[in-house]
Amino acid sequence: MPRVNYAAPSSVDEAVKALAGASGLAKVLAGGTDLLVQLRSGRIKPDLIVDTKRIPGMIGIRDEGNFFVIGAATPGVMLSSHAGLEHAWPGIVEGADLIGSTQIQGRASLAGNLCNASPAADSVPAVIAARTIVVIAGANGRREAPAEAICTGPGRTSLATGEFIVEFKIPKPKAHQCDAYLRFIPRTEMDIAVVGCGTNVTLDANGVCTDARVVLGAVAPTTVIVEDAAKALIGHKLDDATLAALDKAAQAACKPITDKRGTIEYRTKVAGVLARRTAAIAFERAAAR
Amino acid sequence: MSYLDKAALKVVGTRPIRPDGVDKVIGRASFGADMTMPGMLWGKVKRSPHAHARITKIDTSKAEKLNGVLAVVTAADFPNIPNEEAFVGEGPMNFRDLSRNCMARDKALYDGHAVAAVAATSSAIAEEAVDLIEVEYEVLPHVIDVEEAMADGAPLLHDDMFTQGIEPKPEKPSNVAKRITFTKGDIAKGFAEAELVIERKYSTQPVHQAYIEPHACVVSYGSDGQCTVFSSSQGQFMVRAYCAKLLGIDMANIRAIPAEIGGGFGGKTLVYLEPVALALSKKCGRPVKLVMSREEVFRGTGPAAGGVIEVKIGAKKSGRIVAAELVLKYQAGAFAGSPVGPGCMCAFAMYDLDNVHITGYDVVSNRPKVAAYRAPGAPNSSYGVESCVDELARELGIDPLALREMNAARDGTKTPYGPTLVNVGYIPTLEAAKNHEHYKTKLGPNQGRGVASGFWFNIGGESSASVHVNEDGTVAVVEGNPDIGGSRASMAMMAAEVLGIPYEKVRPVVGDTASIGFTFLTGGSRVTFATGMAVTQAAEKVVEQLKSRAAAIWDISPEAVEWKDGKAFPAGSNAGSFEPLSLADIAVKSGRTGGPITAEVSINAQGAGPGFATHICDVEVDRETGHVKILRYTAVQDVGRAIHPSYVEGQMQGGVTQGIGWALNEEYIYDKNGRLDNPGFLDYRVPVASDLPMIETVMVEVPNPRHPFGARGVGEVPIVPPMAAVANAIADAIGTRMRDLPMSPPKIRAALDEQEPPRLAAE
Amino acid sequence: MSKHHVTTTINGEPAEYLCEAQQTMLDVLRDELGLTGSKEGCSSGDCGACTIICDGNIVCSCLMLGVEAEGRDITTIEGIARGDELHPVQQKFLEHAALQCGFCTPGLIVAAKALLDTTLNPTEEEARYWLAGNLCRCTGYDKILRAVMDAASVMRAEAGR
Amino acid sequence: MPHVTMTGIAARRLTGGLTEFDVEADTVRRLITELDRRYPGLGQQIDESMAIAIDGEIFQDAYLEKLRPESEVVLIPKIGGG
Repeated sequence: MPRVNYAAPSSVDEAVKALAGASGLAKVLAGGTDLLVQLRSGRIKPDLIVDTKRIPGMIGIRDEGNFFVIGAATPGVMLSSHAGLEHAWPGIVEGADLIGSTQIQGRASLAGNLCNASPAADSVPAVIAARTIVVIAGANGRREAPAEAICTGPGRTSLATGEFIVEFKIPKPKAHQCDAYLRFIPRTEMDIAVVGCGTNVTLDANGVCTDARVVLGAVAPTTVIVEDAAKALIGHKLDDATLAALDKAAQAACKPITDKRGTIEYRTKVAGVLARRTAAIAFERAAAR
Repeated sequence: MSYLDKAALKVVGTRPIRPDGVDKVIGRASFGADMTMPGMLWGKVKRSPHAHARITKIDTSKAEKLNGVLAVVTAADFPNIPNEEAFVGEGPMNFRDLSRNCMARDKALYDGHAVAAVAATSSAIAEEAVDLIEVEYEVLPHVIDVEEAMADGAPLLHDDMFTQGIEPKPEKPSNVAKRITFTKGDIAKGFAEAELVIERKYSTQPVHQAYIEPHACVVSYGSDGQCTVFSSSQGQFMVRAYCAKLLGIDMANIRAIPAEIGGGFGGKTLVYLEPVALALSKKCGRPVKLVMSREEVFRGTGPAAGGVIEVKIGAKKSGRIVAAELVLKYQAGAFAGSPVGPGCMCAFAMYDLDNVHITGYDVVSNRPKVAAYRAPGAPNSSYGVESCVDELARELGIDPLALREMNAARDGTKTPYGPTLVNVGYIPTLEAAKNHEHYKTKLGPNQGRGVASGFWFNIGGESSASVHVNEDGTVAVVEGNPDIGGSRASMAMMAAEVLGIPYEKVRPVVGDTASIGFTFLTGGSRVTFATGMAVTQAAEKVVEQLKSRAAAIWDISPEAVEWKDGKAFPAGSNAGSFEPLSLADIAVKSGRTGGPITAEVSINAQGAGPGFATHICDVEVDRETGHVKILRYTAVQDVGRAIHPSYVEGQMQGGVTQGIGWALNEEYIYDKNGRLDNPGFLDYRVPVASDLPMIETVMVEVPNPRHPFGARGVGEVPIVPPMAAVANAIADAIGTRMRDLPMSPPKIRAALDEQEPPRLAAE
Repeated sequence: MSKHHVTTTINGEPAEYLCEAQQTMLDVLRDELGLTGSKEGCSSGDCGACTIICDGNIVCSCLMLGVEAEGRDITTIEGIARGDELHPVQQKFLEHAALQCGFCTPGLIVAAKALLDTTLNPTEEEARYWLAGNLCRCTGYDKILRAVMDAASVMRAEAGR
Repeated sequence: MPHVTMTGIAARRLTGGLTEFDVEADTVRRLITELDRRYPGLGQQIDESMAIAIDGEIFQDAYLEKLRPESEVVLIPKIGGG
């Protein structure tokens, strides 16, 4: 096996330089829970691994006024133990918490989950549904992008060579705004989502939806923001007719494949089910604040 | 002697801590991959990426030239073994097939089939070298499904395979290795009398034993021809026998040392790596370690057979079954030898039937060669039969336990496979289930309850044990069975009971092939029964010696000495008046009374009593996703006598859980090229802790008179009922019968969609 | 490419080793340091047999590089007992017969110990989900859960004293 | 005289299809010897692949086992396990 080089830079600039100066394939190591599996199986053969965890700010959650700022390498366990974040966005925390086992939670990060670019990534739908901004560092300095702009297809991202995610800026919820995430798996743990759904809603004082984002995972090459599902919710309370319209919109947005984790037919049906169930939870949570 | 009076027992029936326990909770126990040898190399196996291909050329020259590579082997480095069958592992084994399974010769027969191996100074170099071995294949059409493999025109795996059991011998080769039949009574007459006939087809999938420890060994092949094999297996004597046969080595030149074994369930009753590692070691003169990755375990080892089960049952309206017919088509994998025989024999063994006809087919296809898995053969056929019996009970409106009781096998029942049952405890399991509080609880919406029963023969066989009294009065027990689930504890308990000393004074050891007499492997639920019998007899021989030594000390006749509570007493006042002598008192003087006190017993244990079980399962079905939650599970089993009840319960709970996995989610997924698409624990979905409730156990004790303590094998029958119990519970919950395993969420949702349009779905 | 020199703490003791970048922490523990109590069951993070504690969090040592241990605090199964006194989780595993083959046991004990470091009042359901990343094929988890819950009650009693 | 039944069909080709026999024998060894005398090759077949159930209890490789005149003897496939 060709040998790999390893660097653990202590600043963003150093990391950028290391990535830019690499001969051949350079991979960023945050939690490593996907990277090491790929390395071990021989699916990727990097020449350089850049461990970003020793860069200040890469691990941790900061409360910055209108945003929660989450370091890109922050492990899942820190998200679920952050009371402020969990209260604000239970759906985001639920999604992150569903990535793998407790052991995986000790390592796996939002950035890794996003950049692994699997359409089934559990943390991604709720992060996108909350209109999260991603901060990216690269040779040309920093830039910001909406979270949904990162993944462009299975295993592919919009990050340029040498770029990496530094942090996530998640807007704080407005009044009567909340979210939920559910996924379906055959067991109760340890599976990749057959379908995932993150739903983020804002209600008025009467419980009528004024804004919504419904994001499906594992039903297309990338996560899908289902505009028609949001339309089905906005202007309505969550009655049976609204749920039926939501279900229909969610199913209509699905362009899944049949693989070892699910069939086209099954994924499509379950997408509708999860859209309804997450909406019910998100409405209840939003109404309660 | 017999120790069937439970009230008189002091050690047997208690729950002491296992002797090897501390080593296993602090990480000190040495499993297959934990051993090293000086100068050891790392081996790696190259495997076929094709399901079926002729190997036209293997070029190892580039790999051999890589710095750090010391040996490369292919089939050319192994003797070409003739077609010869023997009973060494679990079931008849054809040595030619086994040799070719360890290393493909001429053809690769499944994705993952070993085609070459290397040994190098590091695992990284070995991996690199494997990639440098160039194999040219002529890819052949392949077949995965059992019925497709049986069809005319299916790709043939073996040109020389002609179906056995058909007269006259077929003229054309076939993938059907064997056809067997069992007949009792007159099936046509039976069905003519039936008032209701139910005929159904069911299917099961091959499943992996999924022991958490991958296969591993460390071996050395000395220049003097003497070999050491340290490996994780269900039997060191099995490893020795297979390595000797496959490589042409005298058994005396192989010392097989049993590592601690990280699970087997039947899957480690044959060899994969050991002969390959020995061939590598022979070639380079250095010790070699070979360890499988999880992917290799899935692609190259196991699984248990899956298959098709066609059941036809005829009954009177009273519920009395008057005719039963069964056709089994079992997957054997790439080489003949599915457990279709026991599948046939166990299928109706729970029932007292007059008219039965059973046909079984052993079918090869381009999958790994099947290995034994807990009650091999029985879970598949029982899933079909116990589902069909449940359908019958529902159709007739009879309680399923009552229907079973009406038709239950009992002492005097002549089984469909011939023998008349004696000393069996099936009906007590039905009664215990019926009377259990679980069976009476109410169920909520979308919840259902199912019951099912199961049978397994259990086996005895050859076992050796020795008992040595140490100078200080403690005792060593040496046995020949790897301890796969606490058997050291049972051995020590039985020895302590016979000797009348505390359990802690007895230390058991699992011997290597040079330090204890031949012992058949750990399998067939035989260890506590057969090896326990050997230990008991050896301990009894020691007691006889202790009595004669006490007699020598007292200078009286040995017949005048009694052994009680670990001490020698004069047998009555005529024998003389002496203070009792403890085992320790006698041990310290053993040199003066004739030398060390020790006994070894080797036996071929006969009369292993069969095991019956009845299970109750409650489920809840999510009608929108098809997800099944196991709400409650109770396993009732006739265990004969529980030597260490905790480990008996553990066998029941583990078997149930494996059965639940088989029922709900476990399956092999192949792509169109016949490559395994889920060779890992991510997508081969064994149950995890959060999937399950506590597994309740009820141990019914109908002692087996053949065993000194009344023990029966307990390890296998627990996996027999669960698939039907779960299926019957699902049918109760949703009103639809799932006849194909696994009963995974997509299948259940599809079944529900056929039933009625889903509520709230888009119109 | 030269090997990396790593200085770290393992089971409370200073440790130093050389490793290549692609070697996992599990490779380092087993092959370089002789700590074979952590087991390799899958090398993909799906079985939990290689579970260790790194800076207070349980991780799969097969999904961590050896070089990442620099300056960290690592606990393996070999460091769970306090000297010759077993941790309550270890003791309860023995008393409840919560192991059959014993191969998954080190990972389960490390994970369960970490759970009880977090809370002494887990519900059975919480414990089941916490341990869902530790596969056991022998026991059906029943006795494992009983052992963990019993260990929690022992530790609660100890803490209350 | 013990009555012997052979189930399964593996050995039927050796007996011309017969599956039931009365055999004068008081041990398993003598039973097998007599069957092999009648049907050459059947002895080896029994040794290699069959178990013997005597009055309901299954014996494997048990030459020494005693038979009673009224014993029910059934030759069945050998049994392994997992």
